[in-house]
Amino acid sequence: MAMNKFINDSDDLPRQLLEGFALAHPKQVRLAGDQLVVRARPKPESRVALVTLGGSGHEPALSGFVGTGMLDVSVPGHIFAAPGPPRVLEALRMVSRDAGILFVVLNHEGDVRSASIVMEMAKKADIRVAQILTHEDISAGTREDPKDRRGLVGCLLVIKVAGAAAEEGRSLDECLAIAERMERNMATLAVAVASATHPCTGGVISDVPDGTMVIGMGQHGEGGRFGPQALKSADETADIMLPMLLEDIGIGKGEDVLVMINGVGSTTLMELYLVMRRVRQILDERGVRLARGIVGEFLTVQEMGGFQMCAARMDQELLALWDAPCDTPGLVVA
Amino acid sequence: MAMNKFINDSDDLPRQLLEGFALAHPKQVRLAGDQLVVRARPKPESRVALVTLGGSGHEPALSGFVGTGMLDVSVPGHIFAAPGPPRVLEALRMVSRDAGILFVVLNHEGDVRSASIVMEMAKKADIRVAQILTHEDISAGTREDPKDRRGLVGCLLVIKVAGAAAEEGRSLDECLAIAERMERNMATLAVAVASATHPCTGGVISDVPDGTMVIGMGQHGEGGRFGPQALKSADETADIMLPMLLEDIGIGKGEDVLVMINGVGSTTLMELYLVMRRVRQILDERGVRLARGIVGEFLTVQEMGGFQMCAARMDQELLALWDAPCDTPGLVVA
Amino acid sequence: MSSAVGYDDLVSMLRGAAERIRKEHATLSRLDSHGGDGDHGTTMLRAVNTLETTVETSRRQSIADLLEEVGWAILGVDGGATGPLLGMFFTGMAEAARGHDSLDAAALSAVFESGLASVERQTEARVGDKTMMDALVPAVRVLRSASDAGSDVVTALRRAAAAAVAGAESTRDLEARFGRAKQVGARSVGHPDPGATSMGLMFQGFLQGVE
Amino acid sequence: MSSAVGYDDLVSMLRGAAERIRKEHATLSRLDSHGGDGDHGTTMLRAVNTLETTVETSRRQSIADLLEEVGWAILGVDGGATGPLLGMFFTGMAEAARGHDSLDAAALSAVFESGLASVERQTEARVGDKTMMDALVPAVRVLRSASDAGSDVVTALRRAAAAAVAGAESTRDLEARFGRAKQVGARSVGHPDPGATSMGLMFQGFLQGVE
Ligand SMILES: Nc1ncnc2c1ncn2[C@@H]1O[C@H](COP(=O)(O)OP(=O)(O)O)[C@@H](O)[C@H]1O
Ligand SMILES: Nc1ncnc2c1ncn2[C@@H]1O[C@H](COP(=O)(O)OP(=O)(O)O)[C@@H](O)[C@H]1O
Ligand SMILES: [Mg+2]
Ligand SMILES: [Mg+2]
Ligand SMILES: [Mg+2]
Ligand SMILES: [Mg+2]
Repeated sequence: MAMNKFINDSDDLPRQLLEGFALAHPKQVRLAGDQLVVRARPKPESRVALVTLGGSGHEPALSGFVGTGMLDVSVPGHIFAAPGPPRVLEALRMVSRDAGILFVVLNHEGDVRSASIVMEMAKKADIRVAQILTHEDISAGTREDPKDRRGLVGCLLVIKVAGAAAEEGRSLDECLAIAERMERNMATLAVAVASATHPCTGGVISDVPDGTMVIGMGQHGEGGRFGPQALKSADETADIMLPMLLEDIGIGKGEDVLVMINGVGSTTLMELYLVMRRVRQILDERGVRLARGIVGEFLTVQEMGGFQMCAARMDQELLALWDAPCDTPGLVVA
Repeated sequence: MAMNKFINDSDDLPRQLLEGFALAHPKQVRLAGDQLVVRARPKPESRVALVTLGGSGHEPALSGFVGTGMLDVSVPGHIFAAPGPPRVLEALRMVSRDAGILFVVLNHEGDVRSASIVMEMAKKADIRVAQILTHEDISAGTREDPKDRRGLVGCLLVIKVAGAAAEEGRSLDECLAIAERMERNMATLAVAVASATHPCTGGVISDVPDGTMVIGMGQHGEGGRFGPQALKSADETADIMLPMLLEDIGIGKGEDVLVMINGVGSTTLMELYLVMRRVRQILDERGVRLARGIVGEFLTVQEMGGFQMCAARMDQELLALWDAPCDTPGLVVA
Repeated sequence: MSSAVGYDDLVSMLRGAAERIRKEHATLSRLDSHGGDGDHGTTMLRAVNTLETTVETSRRQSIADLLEEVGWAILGVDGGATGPLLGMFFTGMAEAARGHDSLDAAALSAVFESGLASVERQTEARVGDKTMMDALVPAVRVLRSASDAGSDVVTALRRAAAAAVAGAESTRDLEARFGRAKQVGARSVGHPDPGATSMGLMFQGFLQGVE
Repeated sequence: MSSAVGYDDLVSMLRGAAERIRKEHATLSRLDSHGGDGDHGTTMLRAVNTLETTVETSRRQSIADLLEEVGWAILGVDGGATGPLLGMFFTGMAEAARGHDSLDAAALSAVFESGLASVERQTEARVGDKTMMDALVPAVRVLRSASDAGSDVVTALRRAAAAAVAGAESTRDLEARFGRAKQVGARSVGHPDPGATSMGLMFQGFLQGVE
């Protein structure tokens, strides 16, 4: 199977992609420095800034969440490859301020590695920065020992609520506390039905046998502990996945849950809506309230087939922050 | 190749999909009557209402454009099948008003057939309604004799500007005139690199040989006059497609053009941004101004690979209407 | 069957058509994937399922009322290009059936002619355009000429069904001039038109219902 | 080559490593598709291209400065899990090379040990965890023991390269305990680790540079 992608020079892909990205969203973002994505209208210095880093190839994530109400700077790496420390440090320097910086890192080897070097450097450079690590993939590790849990689409929730808090003028400690609460409140599981193609190598990056699905596939198709099973219906798949998430976050009758169904590539919005429908039925049976149901493509993995289901316990403050207005290429709340 | 889709009963698919859709966007839409999608917050009776119809399976189109600033009612049909006249008539009755209804119909056999029966019925029922047919696919028919031109993603532009005009309180005649101007100002071309699977039959609905692309493929892979050619790079593909569109709309130096790159399914945002980058370069060379560059998935065709490129001549009024706020599941302008 | 189509015969004819379509819907969708959107079979299936439900739940005792009810029910289906035409076909038939308790060959011809006329008011497609008209038009013509020549209902319908199938088959060598398939132009040659094929099946089913 | 590694020899070593990676990058990406994200080869390619550019454009005349510059350049690459570790490896080497115009076997061992120590400060992965450490650690150990046993630079590097390759090969039967591949657990068994394989290639390249 030949690669069915419209690309040019694959080495230069991230730079070219950013150029097009900036052209499409001039009201929200612009490029600065060494391929950094920053807000078109910067936030006042008195507010906490939010910075993140991560590989490209997951559009709209993560640079798509730069804008009012969410991130201040995103440091996009090459395709599936975290950016090296120097550019990340440049980003921190760019928004360094007394109010401080909340630095959102997804738990993937490269991101964590780069971030830890950057945190050391930032300390030496007297930059006030607090790191929040998102790791909510329940297919690996346990809630008690989450270091193996990968960071999946839940980062969007963390960025949204912490971003809204920062916009409101909350302190770094408060923003961090909100981010941590959101992070601990959430759980995500990915299911894959078709692999992605790496746009630089043209190689298929994971193994999903035809007619099967793999629950717990992680971000790129690294795989998980479950292995392939026969592809199931939307309802049956939700019946398997949602209870695992609800159990992980330990949510009970009468509580508020946000459920997000994030398409990762070739799986249609149509299918995601079917899954959301079943989610609501399951929650109704359990007496848990679907406070917010989010369906869309926020963090993709090229043309991979499947979705990430994220469930999060919400309280009034988190709901208000989630509902707060934002204006970014990947999410606009009016 | 087995079908890699999460669905349940395929007969019941459109209903189930709508149920999930409504759960995901309660601030913007709700369901009414016999599977009609209406605004969560209806528009005042004094304003012109916008109604459309069309097959499902193209999410977020068309029901995704219901909400403030765009449509009042969408009548979704079954997968790829226009709804029958009775439900469409129900939709018109539901928003029937002295100010009138603008009825947006995409030029596809089924939609047109159903709409024409409905228009007869509406006349008998004394409903004030004006129809606008969108037909901007330059791969078929000519600008002078556009009856064979299919309606592609350009409907979004028409719905957006006419919807904004209606929201402002313009009369039916004015809204129709704006819709017609937008319609005549635009041109679209689709390119496919991979076929879609029909979710009800599991069958592949068009023929795109591996390693090739088909320019002028239309909405579902009906095909067009060009036939397959070897897959080209993002730049080369834009170099072929954009000039054909610019020529069709006859745009010249110093004029303002809006270009929209609409992903139809499995083609990534990443690739669409690369295409947008090249679009800007081509326009720069010709001295045409990229007034707005729009990139996203607005009208999809299941997991089909490829995109639709739409170019439209803009004037100050159309730009202002395009930029006006709207709040719909498929497009939010803050 | 007696020499005329009564209410129960009409019900059998409609059921016969539904049965033929149900058996062949996968083929019809496949045919629609050359130049169409691959759904003609599913659309026809929805239409004939609705047809059957209507036939079953209808308490009307007149032929005309049943035909009209069937027509409206099919119009109510999400039927793409097919539904409105098929729906109008049946409502058109109803008009000419009004007042008849049963239809002899001549009356049946008139009823089918009225259905065809109703379709012709909806579309500009004619014989040779590679649409359902290529099956429908000759079928109705042959029905009339057989009845004019004194054939009984069964014989007339047998010849009409043969004409419909032959007409459908003849579309194989044509270029589509209407519907989605129009766009592929010369590349539509080589495959029979799905709508014509399903019309051929419907007529075979009508025949089956009276045999 | 003389009995010690001078500036030009170091340049050859670095170029040798770049050349080996360039030849095998497709294999490395393929290895990374079992449990990883299929990009280790492209990432390494970016790293060694940067390494070569740095070597070519550097006007520094000291071994330590060159190593430090290479390390920082690789840190500046979008390097996923690999870049930071590889970058820190070279900056770590630079520390021990400070003050040396050339490196005999003993000094070279010390330089590599310092590089290894720098990597070990970044990661908790050790031998047996199915990472690049499985190639790097034995290579550095063997380099030291060969030099302690009086081997010359070339012989010591030859034995180190063999140890790196053997270490890489040994990862085939291991379960990954770090990096993306960790998640597939037992299913990582059967394929050598991409990072270990590329480290084996780097050492083969170092050797090639002095041979
Ligand atoms: N204008 C028309 N007049 C008559 N028949 C038509 C016309 N357009 C399409 N058809 C028939 O409809 C068939 C396709 O029906 P179907 O696939 O159900 O609809 P859609 O094209 O909306 O998916 C064609 O094979 C053709 O026979
Ligand atoms: N914590 C770690 N310590 C040492 N080596 C690691 C670690 N994590 C990953 N690696 C090495 O990195 C390799 C993968 O590198 P690469 O594919 O370039 O990075 P990424 O996983 O970010 O795509 C693995 O094969 C492994 O050898
Ligand atoms: Mg990677
Ligand atoms: Mg259809
Ligand atoms: Mg069709
Ligand atoms: Mg990798």
